[in-house]
Amino acid sequence: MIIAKGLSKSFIAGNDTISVIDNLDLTIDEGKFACIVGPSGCGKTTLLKILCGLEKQTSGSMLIHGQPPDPKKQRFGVIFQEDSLLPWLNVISNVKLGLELYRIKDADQIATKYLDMVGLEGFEKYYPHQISGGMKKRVAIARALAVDPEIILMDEPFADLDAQTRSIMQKELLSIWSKLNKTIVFITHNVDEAVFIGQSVSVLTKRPTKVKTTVSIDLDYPRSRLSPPFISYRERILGLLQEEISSL
Amino acid sequence: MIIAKGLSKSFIAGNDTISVIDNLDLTIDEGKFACIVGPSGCGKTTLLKILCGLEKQTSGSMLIHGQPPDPKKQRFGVIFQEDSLLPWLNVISNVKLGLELYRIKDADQIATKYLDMVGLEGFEKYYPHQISGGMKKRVAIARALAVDPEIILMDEPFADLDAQTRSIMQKELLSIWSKLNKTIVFITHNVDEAVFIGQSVSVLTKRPTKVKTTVSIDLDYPRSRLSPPFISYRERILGLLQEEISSL
Amino acid sequence: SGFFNSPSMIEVRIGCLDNDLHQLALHVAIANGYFEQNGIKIKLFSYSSGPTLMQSFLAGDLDFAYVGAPPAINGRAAALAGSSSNIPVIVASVNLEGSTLVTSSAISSISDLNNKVIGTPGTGTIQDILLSTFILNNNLTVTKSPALISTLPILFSNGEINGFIAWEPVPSVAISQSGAQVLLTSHDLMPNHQCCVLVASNKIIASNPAIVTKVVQIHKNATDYINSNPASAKLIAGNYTQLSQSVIDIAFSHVAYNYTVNVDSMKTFLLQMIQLGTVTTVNSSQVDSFIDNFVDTSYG
Amino acid sequence: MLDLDVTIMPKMDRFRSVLIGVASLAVFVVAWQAITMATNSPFLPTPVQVFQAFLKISTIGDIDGYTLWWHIGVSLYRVLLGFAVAVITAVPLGLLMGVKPLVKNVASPITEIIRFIPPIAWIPLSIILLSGINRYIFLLWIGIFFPILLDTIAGVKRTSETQVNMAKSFGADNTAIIKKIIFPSALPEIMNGLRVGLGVGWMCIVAAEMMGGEPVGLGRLILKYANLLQIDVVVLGMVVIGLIGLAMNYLLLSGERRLFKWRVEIKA
Amino acid sequence: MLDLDVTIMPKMDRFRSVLIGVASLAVFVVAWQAITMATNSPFLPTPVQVFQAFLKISTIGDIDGYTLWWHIGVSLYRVLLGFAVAVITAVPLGLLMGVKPLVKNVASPITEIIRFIPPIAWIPLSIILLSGINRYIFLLWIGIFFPILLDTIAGVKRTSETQVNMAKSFGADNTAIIKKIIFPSALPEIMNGLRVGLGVGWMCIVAAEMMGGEPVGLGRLILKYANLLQIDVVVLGMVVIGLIGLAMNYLLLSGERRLFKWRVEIKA
Ligand SMILES: Nc1ncnc2c1ncn2[C@@H]1O[C@H](COP(=O)(O)OP(=O)(O)OP(=O)(O)O)[C@@H](O)[C@H]1O
Ligand SMILES: Nc1ncnc2c1ncn2[C@@H]1O[C@H](COP(=O)(O)OP(=O)(O)OP(=O)(O)O)[C@@H](O)[C@H]1O
Ligand SMILES: [Mg+2]
Ligand SMILES: [Mg+2]
Repeated sequence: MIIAKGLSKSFIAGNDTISVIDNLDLTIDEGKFACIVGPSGCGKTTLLKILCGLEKQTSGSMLIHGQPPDPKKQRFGVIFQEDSLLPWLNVISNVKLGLELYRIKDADQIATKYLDMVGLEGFEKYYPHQISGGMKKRVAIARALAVDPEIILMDEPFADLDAQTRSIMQKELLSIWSKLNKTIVFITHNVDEAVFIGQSVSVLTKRPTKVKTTVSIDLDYPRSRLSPPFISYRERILGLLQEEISSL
Repeated sequence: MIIAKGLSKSFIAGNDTISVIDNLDLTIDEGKFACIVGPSGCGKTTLLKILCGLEKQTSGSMLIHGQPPDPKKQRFGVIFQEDSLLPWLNVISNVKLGLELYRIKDADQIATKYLDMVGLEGFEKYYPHQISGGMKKRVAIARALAVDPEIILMDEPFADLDAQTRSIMQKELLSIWSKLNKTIVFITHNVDEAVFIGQSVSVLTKRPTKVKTTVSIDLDYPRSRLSPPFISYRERILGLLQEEISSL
Repeated sequence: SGFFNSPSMIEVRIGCLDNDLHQLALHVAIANGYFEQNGIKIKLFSYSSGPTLMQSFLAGDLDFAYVGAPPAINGRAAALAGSSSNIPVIVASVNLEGSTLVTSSAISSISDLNNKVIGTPGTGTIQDILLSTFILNNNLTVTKSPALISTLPILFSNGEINGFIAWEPVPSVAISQSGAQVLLTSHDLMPNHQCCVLVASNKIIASNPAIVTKVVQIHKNATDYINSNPASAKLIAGNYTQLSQSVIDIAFSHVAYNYTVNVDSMKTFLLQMIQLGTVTTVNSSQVDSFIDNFVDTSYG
Repeated sequence: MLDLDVTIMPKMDRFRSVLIGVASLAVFVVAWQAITMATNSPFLPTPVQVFQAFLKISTIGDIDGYTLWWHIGVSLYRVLLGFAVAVITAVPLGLLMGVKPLVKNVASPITEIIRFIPPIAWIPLSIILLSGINRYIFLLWIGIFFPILLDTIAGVKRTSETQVNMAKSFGADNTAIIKKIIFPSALPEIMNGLRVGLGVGWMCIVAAEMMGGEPVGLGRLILKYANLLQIDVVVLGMVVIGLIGLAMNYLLLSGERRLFKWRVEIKA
Repeated sequence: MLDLDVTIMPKMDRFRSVLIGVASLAVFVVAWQAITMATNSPFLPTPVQVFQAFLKISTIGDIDGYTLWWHIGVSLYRVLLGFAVAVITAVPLGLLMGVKPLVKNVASPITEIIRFIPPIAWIPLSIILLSGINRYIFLLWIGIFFPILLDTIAGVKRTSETQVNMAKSFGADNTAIIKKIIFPSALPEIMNGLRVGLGVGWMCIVAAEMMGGEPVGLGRLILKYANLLQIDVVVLGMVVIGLIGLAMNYLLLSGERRLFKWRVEIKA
């Protein structure tokens, strides 16, 4: 159970203060697949960093099971927006990194298992520069999942994939989620993707951001992109988002 | 009129010879908006480089109005896949670059006109690092158009834009094309985009590549993404492409 | 001094060594205004070692130089072996003797030098040759430690070397600052040996012999001044070496200011240098003619 | 800037870091004074003695009557001349070596051996081969040339192929490509080479002036007083060389910052 | 690799470039022989004379009986000792200065002034303060320390914030972040600093050995024969220093290439 109450965050850049998040409220129940969409630069990544304790809010509260987030006490599986693989480690060592930091035994075995899960068996010894962007993202996903996190946080994980690969990855992620049954917070700017994958889609306002509306997507999995309710969810959320972009 | 006949291209990498294009035939009539789609890494960019004389074919012929391509004799407007702005020049100087290289007079005035056309009035003095990825692509488009090219070649120009901006840019490009009436060769891996924008869509095979099929899109502009013929064109081309990807 | 800068003044380029008490005559001549009085404006070049000075001389930078006999010999030998157009000619002596081997008090006899480390101001210097010959003649085992001249007193006071041989005033500095004792003077090693010489370039000799005569005369006058007015000469020495009169008093007792060249000792040096391998282009049968042609004291 | 524990505000931060720097220097000087007073060696001057030497040399002059400013001026003149010659030779050669593999193949075996021969080792040859100011210029050139050459080549190599292709697609010839793309693109590396080279040249001045001859120059000042065993002036010379080197580096660096605002990395 | 006119095939290319290099060196040596024979100066040895000097010094030994190999060995020993001390001091300080602004603020005013003082200028002080091998180590350390320090700091600064955040998101503490992220990420820059530092150290050996003391070392060999005006041995010493510098650089560079295969840029 993730509860943000009156959450605000501002940065000091030079002599200016930039308010990025302003009085944001958000609740995500355990085991849910929650999507967050919002205009570019609104503060999505900042929210995610607060969610896993990498940034501290300026005011308000962010609680996970009643505790402020701290990766030294709780386990997160974070998939960052940018490439976060270590280029000097091969694929399997990259996956083992989180396991080693948490001093989890049988790191090799666990890492192999999760690499298989994301379809990268056989690529253990490859270095990041030898695999494609999509494969890199899958390694990052395996690394995040391998530590058996309580909460998975994903920041536009499929942004740099082509449509075909993206659609395959979305399906794979859904099947992993249904197996593991973890809470997933999934940030994207792709409304189509959010409606396809999430149980709820929270639309953020432009910066300083807060939650504009949370739309609950009451469709069974697997969803069809051409079904009328899918299209109507999509149009509705696109419309909400458009209001934010055009008022920039 | 662009005519490729039996075009082949191979590269020597270390001790290996990689065949990238193999016996490719392609004809594009003057003034047409031709899209090219193909699996990632098949050889699309290589084809484009041959089209504007940056690479020489290994065998076969590529003729533009009966001449082998040579940017010193013909004028191309090339929009490269990667960011090709010069970071040390501001936006207007970047647009003027092509004009200066061709020693075209009134460079300032022309550059301003094309910057306005791509909606960047007011950003003349900005440096590339101060504008967003989408704006950079628009500067590159303005630079390419400013030299009044006979042929415009675009290599996945909208790949790094979010869906909303991408859709706006597609419409803008169509309106520029209808005004200028130039031949455009538009490379993309996004089938939706190709069907939305092109008069024809050539599907390339996997590497070594040739043209698998050229589908002529007989739909009036502006096109609706939700219309049944649009969806059926899309599904058909996606299917053709899928054959190539799954046989990789 | 702009007053003297009239076109009638002739400029000559003179090289000397940094901080060298042997070359006091030059500094006396400058301080007493001898050059100006003779219509000569001098441009002084200063070097930290004789070999560097000689390289510069042979390259044509200098008309005259105050320099030690061995670098001068080396320089002439090298110049004659090739086709260098700047050949040094000795026109006067600057001083005789003047090198001192100082040691710690633990070394009181020659045999005590065995298995000790003795500093020198570098390969090919007069002190290096004196010491090497002395070691050979006395069958001693001594490790020579070549170093920058200015560092010898420090190495000595640190106890890294047991003593050193150098030109004045450096040994006297060690005597007054670090309790060094004189073990041997030049006089003990080779009585009355030639030390520094005044050389002129063959070019200036050919083009302007009158100026050579004037410079040699100035040099002789300055040398006479030192010997007849030691007290004022010591003050001049104190000015350019920045040393106290007590150190200069010690140093003075080790140097003989004399403008007459000791040709025999030059021949001995050259022979020793050939034996030690520091001169390779002259053989022992050529020693006499080499030195006789080298020294020309007919000026002044 | 990477920083594991950002705890204070940027503005305060800047002020605080200057304060800490000044305090650190003060502690250093006080410690130096304490240690040298305690050892009381004639060869270890205290900062106060060095300051007195500064007053003396900068007003009255050294034993030959040349003031500190004269020494500084002459050394700067020599370094800047050597620097100018090095820039004029190294930048065009670097551009050529970067662009034409043939030139690189011909030149690099020779430059690669020569670049590891230190300037001091060239002193005997430079005395023999050259005279007057040319000798200084040569020795400084030897020190400055290689950093500039290597950085220019590196800059050329880092030119983006896409940018070159872009220019070619507008029909640019080789001259235009070098002028419009390669040179401006390599300029940050070239400027970096200039800065490093000037620093190296400044450090070579002691070696160059050691060969002797004319009695002025900071290197000569150090040697004169090292010969006189007056270490206070030696240390003064060292401090002056260090400070001027620092100042030149700072000037060029802030010039670079201004020139390359477009280069986001430089702020790192 | 950027190359305006790629006309030949990679394999041929490599062979050809070695051939051109060898030819270029040969032309250089022949030109040297021709010029020195024409000038016939005793101070400009021909390559043949230098080779004869090589034969003599490497078999019979120098004027004090030490062979070339002995000189090389002693110089290498000194440089490697100085290098080791510089690595041990510069890398940890650089990591600390990169990570902790406080350490940087305290240390940098002092390091920034000292780094522009050339090793030769330290000779008088090093003689006073140190003795024996420590003096050589100190002078070489002064030369080697700063390239390593600056490159280590630069390496730390270039660490990706995302990678650090990633480690933090797995609960990593500062020690783990330095060990797992910052150090490996800065390693290419550190290795680069080591290579540059070793090159600088090797070039400082002439300065270090000039202060004297022991009669062996390549720098001393050069000085001995410069004093004797036997320039053939001086040039021999220069060539040997140049070649060994080149070889050390090449060894470290190929080590880097092997170690950093993951780093695509290094191939540029
Ligand atoms: N450390 C920081 N210092 C100052 N400003 C910051 C900092 N981090 C983020 N910002 C600012 O906060 C705003 C939101 O940034 P954030 O990365 O959260 O956006 P986002 O919604 O993730 O955007 P995108 O869709 O482009 O990823 C931006 O305007 C950014 O400039
Ligand atoms: N200069 C080159 N040397 C060797 N191989 C090359 C070279 N240029 C391209 N290739 C190879 O040719 C193939 C096709 O490359 P190309 O860039 O044309 O693909 P693409 O279709 O544009 O791919 P993408 O969709 O990723 O942009 C790739 O396998 C690439 O490795
Ligand atoms: Mg973001
Ligand atoms: Mg491509």
